[in-house]
Amino acid sequence: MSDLELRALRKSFGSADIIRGVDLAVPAGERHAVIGPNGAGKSTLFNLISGAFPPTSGEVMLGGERISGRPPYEINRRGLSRSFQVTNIFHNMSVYENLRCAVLWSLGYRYTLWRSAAALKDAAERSREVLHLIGLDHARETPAGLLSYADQRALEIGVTIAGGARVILLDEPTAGMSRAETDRAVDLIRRVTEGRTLLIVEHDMGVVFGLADRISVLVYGEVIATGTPAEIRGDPRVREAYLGEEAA
Amino acid sequence: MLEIRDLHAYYGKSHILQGVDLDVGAGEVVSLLGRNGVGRSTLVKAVMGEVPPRGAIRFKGHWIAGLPNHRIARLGLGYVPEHRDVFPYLTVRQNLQLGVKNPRRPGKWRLEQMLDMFPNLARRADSPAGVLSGGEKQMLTICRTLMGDPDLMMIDEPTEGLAPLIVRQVGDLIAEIARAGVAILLVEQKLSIALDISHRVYVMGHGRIVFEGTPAELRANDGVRREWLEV
Amino acid sequence: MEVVVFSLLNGLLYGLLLFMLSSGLTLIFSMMGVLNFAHASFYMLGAYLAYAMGGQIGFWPALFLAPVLVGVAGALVERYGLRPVHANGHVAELLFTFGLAYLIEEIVKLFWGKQPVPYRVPDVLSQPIFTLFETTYPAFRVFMMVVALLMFGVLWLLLKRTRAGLMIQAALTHPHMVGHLGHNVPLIFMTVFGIGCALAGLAGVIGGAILVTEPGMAHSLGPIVFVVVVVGGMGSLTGAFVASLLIGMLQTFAIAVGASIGDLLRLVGIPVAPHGELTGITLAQIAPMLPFLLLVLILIFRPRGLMGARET
Amino acid sequence: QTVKIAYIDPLSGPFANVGDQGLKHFEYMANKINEAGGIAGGKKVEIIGLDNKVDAKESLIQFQKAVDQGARFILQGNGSSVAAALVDAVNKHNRRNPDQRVLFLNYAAVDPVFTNDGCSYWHFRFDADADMKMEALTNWLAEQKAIKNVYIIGQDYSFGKAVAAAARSMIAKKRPDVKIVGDELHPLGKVKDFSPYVAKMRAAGTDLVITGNWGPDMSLLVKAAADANFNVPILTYYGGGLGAPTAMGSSAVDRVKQITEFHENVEGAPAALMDDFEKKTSYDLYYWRAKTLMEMLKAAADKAGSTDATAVAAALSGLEHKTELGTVTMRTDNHQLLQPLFISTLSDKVARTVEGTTLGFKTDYRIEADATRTPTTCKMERPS
Amino acid sequence: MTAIDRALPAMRPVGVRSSPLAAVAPWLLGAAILLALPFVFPSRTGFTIMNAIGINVVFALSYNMLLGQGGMLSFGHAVWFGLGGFAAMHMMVAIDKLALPVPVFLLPLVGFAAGLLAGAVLGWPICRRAGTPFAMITLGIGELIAAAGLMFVTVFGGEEGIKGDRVVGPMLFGLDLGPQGGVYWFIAFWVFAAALAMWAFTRTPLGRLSLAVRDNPDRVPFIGYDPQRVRYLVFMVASGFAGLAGGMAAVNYEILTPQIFGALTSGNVLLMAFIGGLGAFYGPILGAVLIVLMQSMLSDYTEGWQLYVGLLFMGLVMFAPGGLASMVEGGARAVRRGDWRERAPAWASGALAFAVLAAGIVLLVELAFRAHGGGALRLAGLTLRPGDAMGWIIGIALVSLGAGLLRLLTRRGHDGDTARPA
Ligand SMILES: Nc1ncnc2c1ncn2[C@@H]1O[C@H](COP(=O)(O)OP(=O)(O)OP(=O)(O)O)[C@@H](O)[C@H]1O
Ligand SMILES: Nc1ncnc2c1ncn2[C@@H]1O[C@H](COP(=O)(O)OP(=O)(O)OP(=O)(O)O)[C@@H](O)[C@H]1O
Ligand SMILES: CC(C)C[C@H](N)C(=O)O
Ligand SMILES: [Mg+2]
Ligand SMILES: [Mg+2]
Repeated sequence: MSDLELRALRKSFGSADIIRGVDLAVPAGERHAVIGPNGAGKSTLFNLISGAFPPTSGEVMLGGERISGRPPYEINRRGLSRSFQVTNIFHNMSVYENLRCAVLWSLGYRYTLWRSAAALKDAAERSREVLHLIGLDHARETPAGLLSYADQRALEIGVTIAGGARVILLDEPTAGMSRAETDRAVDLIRRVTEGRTLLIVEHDMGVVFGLADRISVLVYGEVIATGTPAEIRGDPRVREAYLGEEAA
Repeated sequence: MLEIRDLHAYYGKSHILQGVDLDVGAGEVVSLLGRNGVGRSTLVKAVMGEVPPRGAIRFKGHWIAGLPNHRIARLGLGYVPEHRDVFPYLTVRQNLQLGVKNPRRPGKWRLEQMLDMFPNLARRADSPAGVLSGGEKQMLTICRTLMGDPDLMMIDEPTEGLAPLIVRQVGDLIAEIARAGVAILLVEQKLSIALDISHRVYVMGHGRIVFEGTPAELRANDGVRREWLEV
Repeated sequence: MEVVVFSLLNGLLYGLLLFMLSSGLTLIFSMMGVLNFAHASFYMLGAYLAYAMGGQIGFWPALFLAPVLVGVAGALVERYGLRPVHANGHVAELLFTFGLAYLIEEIVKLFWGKQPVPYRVPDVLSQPIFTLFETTYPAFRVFMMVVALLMFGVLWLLLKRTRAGLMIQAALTHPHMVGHLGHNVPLIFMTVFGIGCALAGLAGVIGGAILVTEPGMAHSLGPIVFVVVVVGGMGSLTGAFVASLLIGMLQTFAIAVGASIGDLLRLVGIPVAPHGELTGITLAQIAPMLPFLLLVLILIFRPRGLMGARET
Repeated sequence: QTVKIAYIDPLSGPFANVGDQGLKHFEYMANKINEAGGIAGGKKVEIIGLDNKVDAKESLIQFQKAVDQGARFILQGNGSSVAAALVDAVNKHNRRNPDQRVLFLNYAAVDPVFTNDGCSYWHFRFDADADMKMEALTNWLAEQKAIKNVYIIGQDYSFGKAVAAAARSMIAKKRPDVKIVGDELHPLGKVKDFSPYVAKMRAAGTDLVITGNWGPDMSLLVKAAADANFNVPILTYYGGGLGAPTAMGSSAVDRVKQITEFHENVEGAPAALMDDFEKKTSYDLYYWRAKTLMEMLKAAADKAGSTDATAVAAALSGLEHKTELGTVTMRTDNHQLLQPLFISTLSDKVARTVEGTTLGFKTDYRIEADATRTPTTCKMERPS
Repeated sequence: MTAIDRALPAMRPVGVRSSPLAAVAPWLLGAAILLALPFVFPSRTGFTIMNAIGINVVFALSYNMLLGQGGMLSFGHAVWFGLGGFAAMHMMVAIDKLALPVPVFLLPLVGFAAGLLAGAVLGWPICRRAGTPFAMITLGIGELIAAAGLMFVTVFGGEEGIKGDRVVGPMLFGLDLGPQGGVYWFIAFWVFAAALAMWAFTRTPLGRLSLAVRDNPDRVPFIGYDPQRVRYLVFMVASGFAGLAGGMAAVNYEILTPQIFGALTSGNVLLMAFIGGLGAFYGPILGAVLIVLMQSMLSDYTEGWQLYVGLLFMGLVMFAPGGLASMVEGGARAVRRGDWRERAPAWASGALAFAVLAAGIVLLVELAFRAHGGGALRLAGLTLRPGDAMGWIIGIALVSLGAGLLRLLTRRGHDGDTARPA
């Protein structure tokens, strides 16, 4: 049964229709990539799913229950977490603090104000795991704002997955990375999303084809094709609308 | 046109640029390659004075190290920073208008022209730039700088987050800008374009220039490529 | 009838005075985002300078010179005081102006003492200009209204015609980027701040003569100017204008009506004791707090203010 | 050694100028006494100015400080609100520290309560209270048959309320025919423009205004009236000083009346003193009672041969004293000073002008000290 | 207004991994100081001022919860201080009138409850906004309550305020609250308790989250938290502690007036917190000490004290934006790194320059104040009259010298030297 499902999803800002009826079903544990031209509506789609703003019509189902229209924090508590295209972390806080804040709710601490955060063994442990997973042990106490771009992107992913969400949305995680960093990032993503449902937006075809089980192509707010990497590569419309000659 | 000699730059205590020499001739397209975090952005930032530079920087015969950035810009040095600094509350059109240095003496690049070149921007001309898609922001920043018609443009990661098709477009645009006689210092990740459009390339590693030559020479030189660019 | 007319006139007058005061702040606060708590102090400075110069060179030259001087003072403050502080953000700026307010008040006391000074307008202006129900209306008040309207017009053009507005807005989020595009951000900020202060000064030249010129005058007008700007809506001159008039009218009419809360309740059919603690309070007494009530309500229900472009 | 006297009044904020004026008066008078050889056998007196911003709480902080610095005499006047707090504080203090008692010498806070239900043995008032003054004003009103509609406006605190109450009851008694067309209280020191109030007064057909306003509240009121040339007579408590004259134009002439224990054109006012005072302080001599107070303090101390509060208090209560304007007496039953009062009118034809204007006051009436006596409900417990 | 948040120095993750001893040490020190003070300053004046400081320490710390922790710039914190105070005051009166068996010693708890409650009620609409709108709402609420305070005479006592007597009801720990000295121990106890509680708060999950909200509120909803809710809770707690401080004030002063709600009080606490330094937990404590001392003592020495206060604020904001705390931190770091010897000269010369500058300014100001009416200025033997030029010349000389020195030092501070091959 599909973990994340979009039904006739629409979004318009004023007169501009950005998402024009998207249907999409991502089975549990699938790594699903969304590609498409700039301005096609990929990030908007993520914003709708994660609750940044409500859809104009249509609905989003998470594990069979309707989440569209709910505030982002509730959606996140239901096990869906997303990263941002423009790095969006807590710049003045240490890397470790970034992660610890990200795990607190999932461990059920909510708005606790009678226990010291430092004393929460499980939180500390989980944070350390993630810290190690994204390979930033050396920068534990560094204010996130001072990390190199690549490291900030890594932390972005860390913060996103720390809460142990079942469904992960990543928006262009490798944008602006050199080949070397990109490969590291892909490797990281593969590891952290092991056994989870992943929805990823990328412009780097290397990453997309390397990572995705299935791919959807979004063009001007509509999914023009969904299929395996092979199918997509073959699809003439996709070449014409998006890939150009490169993928050949 | 732009001469950089023994340039050093620091972030607090960490010594990022460790004596960089670099030249860009008039009308020349030069690419600056290297892995993440080696200091390419820092280099261009230092030129614009966003990071306090130590060393000698000369542009069109003026010593510009330490000048306020608006003076540098007015000398004809354009800069497109990484990470898309659009003015979120202004409309796309207003963003472009601010690119113009002096409304009374508009340069060779016209607003309409820009909008034609990028239909995405045309469509959003009057919505606040903050809502633009990642790629659209990228295009906007390039066009905006172009509006001030610079003689040399330093572009940091122009193709970051662009769809393959657009990447080509941007490549073409840069080529066209160059054809219009504007020199270009290009900070890039994507070897493909960089090597296609540039006359000379520098490769940077750990705050130093580790290779200088023509694209052809770089293609030939596996050693450098393997050590400083690929895994 | 009579009361209504005069309340209208007085409301208009007070409103316009408020606008003169806040127009400068609209530039400084809602465009540059500086919480300038010394704004009213520049207003006071204007009044005292006009008084001092008026003695030497006469009212009319002072009317122009005083604001200019205040403007220059403001520009200097921006250049050597606020600019270095700016990097540390708004709270720092705010505290700086806090201190500045103290400073200006003390300096005023140093030069002119703690007593109110006899700041008078030339006789031409103190002549009654027209008479309504045997109340004369001094020419000066009319003159003030004219000046206020002029200020509004000029500012409006200034903001429409120049790109300064755009640059400032852009610089608020990305100062460096604006610089990279070849615009001299510091200069713009200094100029705008100076103009803002000059406007406050002008308000002082006039307000000082209508009200009383004394060291406490800044203190007493302090927060209300912020109310005007915020209620009007950040970055909206027209908003500030409307808000000023609204508040002016609101307060004068509250006083004119003079009914007690009890009376009002009884009007709407709720019978209550006439002189209870709460019901005995008259609108006149409440008048001074109405602007702040308005402020709170606006911010809760319409945070962008009456005509604000963006949410504060 | 020196006898410290703490002066607790506003020295900053909207009422700063009022407080400063008082301070200068007492400092000047203190100097005179010191030059004349001090009190209680050669002790010098020293005035310590402490700023209370007309805030009761702040005043108590300053009171603490005063006592800490060894002051045993407290001067205060600006604001019956503050005075109320001080009376209470002094009582508490003298109860808790019988060995370092303190006297409260009140030179201007005229809410009658301090010499009636709220009276204290440790409190002495040297200004006529609101009722005494209102008696005089209403006596004048009683003869003005032309006046039919009276408008009362005051500051919203005990003093303003006291004035209003007195006016209402006394007018009802002396001029039942007069209509009170307005009875208004406005926040203390917050109103910036009184035009709306003036408009109201005019609309109500007012032909006499009675107000106890002081400081900016007074000056702004008369100014607004002048601007709207609203030319009815105004009976004031403080029209003669504290910044008010500066604010009123010549249009106020013959209309603004005040009830005080002194003004510079009173017959018998010592010209030399006034000149010297103006020269030294750049203020007019306004608080005549400052002189009276200091002289009586000296007299009491000398009589008691000590500056201990308890002793001085005993000597002070019931003390008689001669001044240039006549003999004054400190009532024993409620520690209220009885002194001659004057009703005077603003005029442009006077010998001495005020606050650098061309205007000054000329006497209409003199009310003898005894005539000002009012019944009191005071029952004070005296130290055994 | 992200600008406000941007403005704030990052609050260090207080001793995230520091050893328990390191965490306890400062508190032992604090307790020691509190115990020692009365013996160092045994005078009445000493107690009066120390009590005032104690109250403001708690008040300022509670304010820093808002600004330093939650990034909420409030111009109305006096409201909670005042409401807490009045609640306690009325309780005090009740204890007297109804002879309740409640020890006055515990009144701060009443204040806390009142502050918390008020914060919960009014805070609900207020916290719907952040940034400048929040700041402006608090400004409005402050003025509103201040004005209303004067109207509801039975609750707030109008201009006269509400008076109480603290030597009523049962004694606790046999402590007589009559004399100032007795009150000191009461204050000291609550200062310590409140500070400890507030420090603990910064360590709780909510405390940490509030930092995150201050830093980047837009990201918070995507890690499962509702930023508005976080702000609201922090706001409530801060209001509570402000109320507690108010309760302490009620007992100490035995009178409260509606002025307490005024912008002055709110402005003061903002100053204390910022001057002290928002970056460190103890910052506001330093601020409270400095400002109370200035306000209660400076005015005794000079007529122009407010002028100095103004200059000081401007100076501090310009040269020590991190507040007093940042200076302390700087010193501590240098000592830890052990390079304080190298830095000492720079500091010394800086201090010297400041001293010279200050001396000059003071001289000029004092002369100016004496210019009309005042007598001569006597210091260190020589007598300067505003009349003759001497004093002025010296003053100006000192000022220019000091300023010059400072410029020189700051110059050397910057590494802006850009080589220009000839
Ligand atoms: N709030 C908004 N108001 C108006 N238009 C908007 C808004 N948000 C997004 N848009 C528009 O919707 C379109 C889709 O934006 P989106 O960010 O989803 O594109 P994208 O697919 O992520 O592109 P990219 O790959 O460049 O990030 C863009 O043209 C953008 O201008
Ligand atoms: N604000 C900063 N403070 C401290 N260190 C920084 C800062 N910005 C960058 N750095 C460090 O400087 C080094 C160079 O940064 P720079 O941005 O120039 O790298 P780059 O070559 O542009 O690579 P990329 O932009 O692809 O990440 C990085 O290692 C980074 O960690
Ligand atoms: C100084 C005086 C004007 C004070 C006023 N009489 C009062 O009792 O409040
Ligand atoms: Mg996107
Ligand atoms: Mg870079």
